[in-house]
Amino acid sequence: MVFFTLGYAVIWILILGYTALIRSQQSKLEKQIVILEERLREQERAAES
Amino acid sequence: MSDQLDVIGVSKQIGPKRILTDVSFSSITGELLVITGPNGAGKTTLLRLIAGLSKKSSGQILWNGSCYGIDHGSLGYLSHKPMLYETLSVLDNMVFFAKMYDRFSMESIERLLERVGLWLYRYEPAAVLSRGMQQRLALARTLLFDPKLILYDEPFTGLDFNGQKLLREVLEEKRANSIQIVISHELSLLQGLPHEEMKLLRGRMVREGVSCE
Amino acid sequence: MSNYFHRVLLIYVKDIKDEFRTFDNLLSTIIFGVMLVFIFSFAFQLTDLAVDQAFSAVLWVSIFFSSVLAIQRSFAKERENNVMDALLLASGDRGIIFLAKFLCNLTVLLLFELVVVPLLWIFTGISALGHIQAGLFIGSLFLGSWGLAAIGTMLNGITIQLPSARLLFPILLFPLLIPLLIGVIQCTNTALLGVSEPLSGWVYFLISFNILFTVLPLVLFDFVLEG
Amino acid sequence: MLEGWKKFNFWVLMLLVPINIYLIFLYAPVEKTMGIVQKVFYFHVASAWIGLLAFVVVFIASIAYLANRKVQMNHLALASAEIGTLFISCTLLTGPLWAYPIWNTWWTWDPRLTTTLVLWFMYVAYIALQGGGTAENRRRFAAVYGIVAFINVPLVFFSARWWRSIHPIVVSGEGIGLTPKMRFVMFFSIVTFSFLYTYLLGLRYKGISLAERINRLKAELSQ
Repeated sequence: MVFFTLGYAVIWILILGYTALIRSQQSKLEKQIVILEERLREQERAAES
Repeated sequence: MSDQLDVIGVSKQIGPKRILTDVSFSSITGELLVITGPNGAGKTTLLRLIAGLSKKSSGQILWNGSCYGIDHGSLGYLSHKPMLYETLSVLDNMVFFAKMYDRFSMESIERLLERVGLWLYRYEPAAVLSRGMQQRLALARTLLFDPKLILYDEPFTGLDFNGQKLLREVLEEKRANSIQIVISHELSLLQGLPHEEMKLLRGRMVREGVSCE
Repeated sequence: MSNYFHRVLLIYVKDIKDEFRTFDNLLSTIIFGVMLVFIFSFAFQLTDLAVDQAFSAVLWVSIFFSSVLAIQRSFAKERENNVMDALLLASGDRGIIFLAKFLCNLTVLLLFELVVVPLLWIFTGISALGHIQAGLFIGSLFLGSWGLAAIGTMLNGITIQLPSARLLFPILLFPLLIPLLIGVIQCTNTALLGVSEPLSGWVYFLISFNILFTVLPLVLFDFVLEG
Repeated sequence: MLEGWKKFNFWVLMLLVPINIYLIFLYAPVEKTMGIVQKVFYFHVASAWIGLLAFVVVFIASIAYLANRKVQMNHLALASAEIGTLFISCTLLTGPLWAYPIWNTWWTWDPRLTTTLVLWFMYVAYIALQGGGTAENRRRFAAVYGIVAFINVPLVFFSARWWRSIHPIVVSGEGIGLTPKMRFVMFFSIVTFSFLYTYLLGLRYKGISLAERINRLKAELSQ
């Protein structure tokens, strides 16, 4: 029983942990993209004026 | 006998960066084409594409109407980096490359080394030579055979006064039966040599076919 | 075609000459191998393990680890001074460079074994000298070195162009060598202990493995040295 | 299209995973000799299969990348390699947990175990080769390695099996008599894990593409 529980725990910890990790990573990246795009727009505006 | 090099709509992209965009030009035997432009304009990349050392993303590079890779067979390349085996002696470097090009003859190697002024240094390993001497040795290697297409990437860099004079002689002499493409920002050194000029800016051609005396 | 192999030979001869010119490198590889062999045999002695049985394992582990040192230098000469470009232009085919480097590495490995194997023999004091199958023993050394040199040369062509070459090379190399390790240890062990097992199968397996992993890198080397 | 597929995939998973768990815990019979521990087996084998499938994807995407040099193919290969490592890790960790109470050993050099471990090493090497870098040559090298490593997998398996057939195996991996019910649950687990794989693949692929886009934006900004 111990090994059985351990076996399932390992699988779910790994899979859910990985999913959570890449999801959080992704939202971070999305935020960064928004900022970068804004900076790019600003740069273009500065170049025009 | 006249050969023709056609570069048609060549682009090169590395990752997110566009190095070259839609570059086109043609050249025939007898021409000396000078490519100018600021650092990072893609000049070296263009030369490496023509040499087949690097792969283009799109477009065509044709020699007498057909594609070729690195197996061009009659292509000379002189870079500002001497590209020599540092542990091998001057003579061994020459002998090795002469054999690779299937043009091995001790007399012609002697003649070439005499010409670039390195015959007396023939047993020195290339590593101990000065920058200018290494560059002269690289020039001698280019002259080992008769390339129909010669590419020069900032060839004047590192050359002393005599070396520069020598290179100008070579440029003049090779005009008869080869296409020559030179990257250089020291246009003053090319004075007196009739040439075409082409300017690259951020990977695009901005000016082409200006003849200069 | 003869021109193709002529160029392979030219580069090979140049590299071998260079290997001897910078003899200290070859020497330190050999010394490293001798050291490994010594440590292994000694450790086995200390634990009173049967050395006869362990001989081939010790031998091949030592060769695998030392080969990392030997092979890792194969493209160093070309890298130092951008000579690779000049060599590429002169040879006109990337496969030529692969074959030449592969042959050079194979030669170096065989030279290395020439020193290390007799030493290991002495250290372990292996008793089964009577019924050793010499042909099979030498053949297995050759086959193992062949596969090692072929895969190693290709991977070194990759890692030499990356900043973390030294760490990456063994990580990439060893997983690919597992089938070779299994086969070669079988062969060496049988050659030594003279067990009359159907062994020719392993020899054929090693030969096919080696041919596959010589042809495959030859095809893929264009992508490795694209620049 | 991709977003729609991802949503669909997510809800399919939401449906399949509870059913799968129900099937494993309540529907599948308890194995007589091994007891309840045997139930780890359903996910253990399923993740091993997905690990291998992921490597097939790496292989195909690597060939596609070398042929047409689309970065997307490289992203796909890298995403697949990462998720493959995840599943192979699951297999490698649950394997001993299952083997110990049954065989009284954590590890045996069974061909399948050996191959799985070597596969894991090759995945790790592949990811290390990419190194998180976006340099073009790293992509090319990783593709070359992906191809060579995949071709190596059957060689590892057959050589390990061949070696084992000469040296008799102490503990055999065979001998799990699957009843039809068990077989059905097994099949269902593999289907569920396939959906899990495609879902994670989509997620990771998007993450890698976003990182690439950030690089592109930064390059534009610095120009």
